[in-house]
Amino acid sequence: MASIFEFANPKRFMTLSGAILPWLTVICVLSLAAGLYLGFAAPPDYQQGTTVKIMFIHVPAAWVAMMCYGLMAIASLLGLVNRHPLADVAAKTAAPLGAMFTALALITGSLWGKPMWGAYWVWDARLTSFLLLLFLYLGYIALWNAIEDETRAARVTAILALVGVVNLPIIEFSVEWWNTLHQGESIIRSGGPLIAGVFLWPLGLMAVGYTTLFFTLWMIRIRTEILERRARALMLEAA
Amino acid sequence: MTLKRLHLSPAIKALEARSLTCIRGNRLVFRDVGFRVEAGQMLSLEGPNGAGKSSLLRMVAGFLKPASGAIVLNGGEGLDDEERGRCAGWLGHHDAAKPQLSPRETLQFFAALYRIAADVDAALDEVGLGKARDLPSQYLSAGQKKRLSLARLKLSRRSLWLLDEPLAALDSAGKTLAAQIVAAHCAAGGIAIAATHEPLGLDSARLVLA
Amino acid sequence: MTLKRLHLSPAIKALEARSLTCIRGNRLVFRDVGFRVEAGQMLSLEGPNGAGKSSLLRMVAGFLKPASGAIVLNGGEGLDDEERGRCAGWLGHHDAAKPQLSPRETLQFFAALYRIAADVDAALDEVGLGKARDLPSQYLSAGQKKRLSLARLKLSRRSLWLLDEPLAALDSAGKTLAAQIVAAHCAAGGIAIAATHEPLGLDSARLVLA
Amino acid sequence: MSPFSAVLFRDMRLATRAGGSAALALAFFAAVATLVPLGVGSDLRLLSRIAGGVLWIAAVLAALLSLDRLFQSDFDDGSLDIIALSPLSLEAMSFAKLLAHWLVTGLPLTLLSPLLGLLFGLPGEGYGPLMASLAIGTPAVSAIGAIGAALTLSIRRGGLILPFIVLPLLSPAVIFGAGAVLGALDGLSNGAFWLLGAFSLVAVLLAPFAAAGAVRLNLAG
Amino acid sequence: MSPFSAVLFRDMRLATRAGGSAALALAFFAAVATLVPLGVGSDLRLLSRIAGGVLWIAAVLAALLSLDRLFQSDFDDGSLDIIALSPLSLEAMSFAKLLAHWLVTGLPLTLLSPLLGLLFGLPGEGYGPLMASLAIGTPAVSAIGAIGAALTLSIRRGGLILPFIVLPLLSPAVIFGAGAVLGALDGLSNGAFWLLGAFSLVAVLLAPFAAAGAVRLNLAG
Ligand code: HEM
Ligand SMILES: Nc1ncnc2c1ncn2[C@@H]1O[C@H](COP(=O)(O)OP(=O)(O)OP(=O)(O)O)[C@@H](O)[C@H]1O
Ligand SMILES: Nc1ncnc2c1ncn2[C@@H]1O[C@H](COP(=O)(O)OP(=O)(O)OP(=O)(O)O)[C@@H](O)[C@H]1O
Ligand SMILES: [Mg+2]
Ligand SMILES: [Mg+2]
Repeated sequence: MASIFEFANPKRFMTLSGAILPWLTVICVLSLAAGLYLGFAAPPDYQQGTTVKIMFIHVPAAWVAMMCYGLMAIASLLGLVNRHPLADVAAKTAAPLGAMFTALALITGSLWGKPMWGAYWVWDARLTSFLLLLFLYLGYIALWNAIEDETRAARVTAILALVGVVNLPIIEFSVEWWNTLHQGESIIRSGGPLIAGVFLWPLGLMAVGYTTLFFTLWMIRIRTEILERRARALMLEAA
Repeated sequence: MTLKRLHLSPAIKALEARSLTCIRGNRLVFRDVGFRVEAGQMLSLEGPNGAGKSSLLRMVAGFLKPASGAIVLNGGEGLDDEERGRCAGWLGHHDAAKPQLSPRETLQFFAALYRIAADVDAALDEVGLGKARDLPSQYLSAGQKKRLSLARLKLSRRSLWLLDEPLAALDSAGKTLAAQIVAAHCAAGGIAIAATHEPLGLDSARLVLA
Repeated sequence: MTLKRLHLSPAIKALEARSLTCIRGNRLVFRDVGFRVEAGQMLSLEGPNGAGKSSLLRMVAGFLKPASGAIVLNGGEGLDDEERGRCAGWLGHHDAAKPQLSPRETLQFFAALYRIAADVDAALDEVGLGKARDLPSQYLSAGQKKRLSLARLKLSRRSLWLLDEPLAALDSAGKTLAAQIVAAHCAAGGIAIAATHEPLGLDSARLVLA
Repeated sequence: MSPFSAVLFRDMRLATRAGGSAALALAFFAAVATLVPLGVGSDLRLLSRIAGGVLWIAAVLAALLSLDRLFQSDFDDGSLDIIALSPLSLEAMSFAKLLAHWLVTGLPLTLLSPLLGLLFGLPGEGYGPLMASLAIGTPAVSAIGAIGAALTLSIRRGGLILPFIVLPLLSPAVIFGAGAVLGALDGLSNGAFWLLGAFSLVAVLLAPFAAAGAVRLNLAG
Repeated sequence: MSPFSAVLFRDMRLATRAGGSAALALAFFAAVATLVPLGVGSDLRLLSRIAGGVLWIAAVLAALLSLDRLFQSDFDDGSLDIIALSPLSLEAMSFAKLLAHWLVTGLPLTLLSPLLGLLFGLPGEGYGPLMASLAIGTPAVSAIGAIGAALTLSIRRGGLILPFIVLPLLSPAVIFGAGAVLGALDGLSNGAFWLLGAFSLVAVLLAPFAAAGAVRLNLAG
């Protein structure tokens, strides 16, 4: 029986994360700085001009957004099956980060779209499926916030996350199928820009930077949440 | 999607609750509550408003998980929450009567749902709803709705009755009737746990939540 | 879209009902019912479930039109239904508490709506809701909701109180409190009409609907 | 705070609490904006042509979705009894409620409409008329919806009869509103705005009285 | 009558009583059929092109409109407690409820679809695919909607979070469903039907378990 009183001893997590966190932060800052520097120093693309630089903040955001859903779903599964409160907390705190990175990818993507396609938004397959991913995150967060009871909220949202994980590949596929079936609109999608070494390096560094940024933020949020819950449990004990 | 077979509630020899703790919305409602009821007995839950009587009933029914502690049937034969629920007859705060359905339709639905072959009209007559039998429940008075719940309770052949303020809204004849129904249930070897601010006037053990 | 000015209920000397008949959904509920209450008095409505007590209260409030008969204030000064309603404080079956709003928000809304300058927190403390003040009402227990209704009733400076089962769901302290509140109201020259299956334990005239 | 603003603010507060109907405009907007391209295809030329109509239909459907509870929930939980006995007339209450409804659904929908325009590739000259037509017309949607909500009050789940009552009354708003946008796209100057404004004004002025009358009938309980 | 059919028939009876949700399909159908031409203009070529998509969107929105009460009203009035203690498992109950929902909304919508096709000038070869895609796909709408309804059960007015939860999950149904109709119009034979059927099957098989899990969690009250 998991309860607030026996709040499954997250002590190990606290010490472990406390030790890792500074290192993670350092890696994050360094790789972001290096990535941004190299990115801006890179020559303009012969095809896309300077706008190609949006890629460095856009593409890693999209990657991290998807990775985050995966992690959230795994945490949800662990929370549901093992009833481990730490997993609940991990899933809960991952969602806003995922939504944030998804929104970032959407915003930078559409800023990129204006010079590339002449419109901020086209109903391209990848764009659409990302919009749907954002909805999934928002629904998850809204559901969490609407249920007062923590344990219950964790279990209920875990069901949503898992149903979503079954459906995500289907969404991805169907959107792809939908977009390529009926129209040959001239979206400069296929192939993509040739990725030369000058672009590859900053992109890789930014990817590392974004990923570590995500894990840093995630850990901080998990720690805060654990401390908050512990404080509340103590108040209960005192009551 | 299997239909469980437990529809005739097995006779229960004893129900025991061991040091239950109830937390709702991060608030401690009660802690370390225990009791034991045996076949044929009734337990009255007492205590001020907000003490957790309704919550305790929901725990016994298996709806609400205790934060700690356990509820054990027959000394621990190991029925899980859901199976314990299959032994329970429920009379809650709410009427569970659809406004659009008449008392008769409500009871017919209940009988089919619980696999009970019962004379619905007779049951309605017994609780004094003979005349209002075909009126949509939306138009029933407060006490008439409560009587409908009583009829449903009586039809259920469950051995463990969980009653939340069974007397509220009933007139004096209705209160007597309710007490008789509960008394008959206990006499037949059933168990009744009732949260109420008005004594039913029956022999019963008392559990006071502070 | 005018705002009526009657918000401080005028003192009522007497309320008289003359041979009222109540028909609901083509059924005769009661006929030829009359009574008279004077300032400072209380009237208890009694009778079995479905006798029409709640319906009679709704008539007095002006919600339900009598099929025949009339309700007269102060010997017939000729206030219409709506104006009579402006003298009435209402405690009905339903809580009138929005699940999403806390007791404090509920009372604040009420005070603003009735143009009452009142200390909402003090009123909540008085009915024992001090601790649950900021909990969404959805999570209140049955008795806590009733206490909220009591607090609202007390805040309203209306001279004619209409109470439908004011004691239901209250614990014994709550019942005493409710009786005290009603007694104080009558002592101050107010009128109270209460439909209840449990006597409030106050001096009152009785009207029994069959 | 006056009784009128008490009702107004309470309704707005209820609507903006978790799961309240302010989220509705947003949610419905999101729903319609993504479903339409998924359903009719991603051709921006087609989408830009129907953007105005789609938004207008979304506005009406969003209103339908939330309006059945405009009085119903207060009726069911006894709040309406309390309000009816207050110094506030039922007419004023109805007006407060429809105003609150517009502020949390019609107004956000209007403010969000340029975003949908963007998603649907609406040409630049369409944005002004789109927002203007929604700003002028959505009050009529709330007003007529309020009448319908009051009429269906005593019918359980009246919300589902609501469309039959409300739709015929609302179709002028949709015609004028969407017409104004299409006209602007085609470079036609048309009288749609004036007609829409007049329609909206009449609806808003009449609605409180009609709604209050219907509520009064239903108070018998 | 078995417990399963007890729930099934009760839900259908409630839906078809005055003001029940069976009227919904009809009302929504009427709403969409009249509003869309009003909103997007009466160009029949355009209308026939979007007929399939419009119907699919109507199906999804109609489901959203009615689904939030699929479990909610039973939860609010205590019926769900009674049902949870019955011999019927929550999984079977969820299945009965989603079946009932489909029978009173998805099915009528399917049967009425040719009428809308007529109004929108759908070419002859479109009718078969239109009806077939709705018949195959609307069960998925009811199923996924049931999951959403169960998840939002204990939330007041959870219906307004519903769109965000249900929309992404349902988008494949809309894409395959509307795609099948468009494909048929363009003379393309496509795999949409198979995909839609597979999606629908998976949704209907999974939904009772997910919904029952969510209901169980929300029974704490
Ligand atoms: C709102 C708009 C956009 C969204 C939501 C979006 C989304 C995504 C996503 C999800 C990815 C990662 C996919 C993967 O790694 O498989 C991605 C990668 C990428 N996007 Fe975007 N994108 C948007 C606009 C754009 C635009 C306008 C361009 C430039 C023409 C662009 C170019 C790229 C490139 C080059 C990659 C990396 C190539 C790859 O890994 O396949 N995106 N985008
Ligand atoms: N979901 C919830 N979140 C937070 N608090 C809750 C929730 N549900 C109930 N409570 C609180 O739990 C306490 C116990 O409620 P419960 O309904 O069990 O009391 P009760 O003993 O039945 O009271 P009454 O005599 O008034 O019926 C109350 O203080 C109530 O406010
Ligand atoms: N709208 C209606 N249509 C038809 N009959 C109705 C309607 N409303 C109430 N009734 C009937 O009117 C009668 C009186 O109801 P009322 O609620 O006034 O009774 P009551 O005396 O308050 O009963 P209780 O003690 O149970 O609260 C009941 O028999 C009820 O079924
Ligand atoms: Mg209780
Ligand atoms: Mg009554």
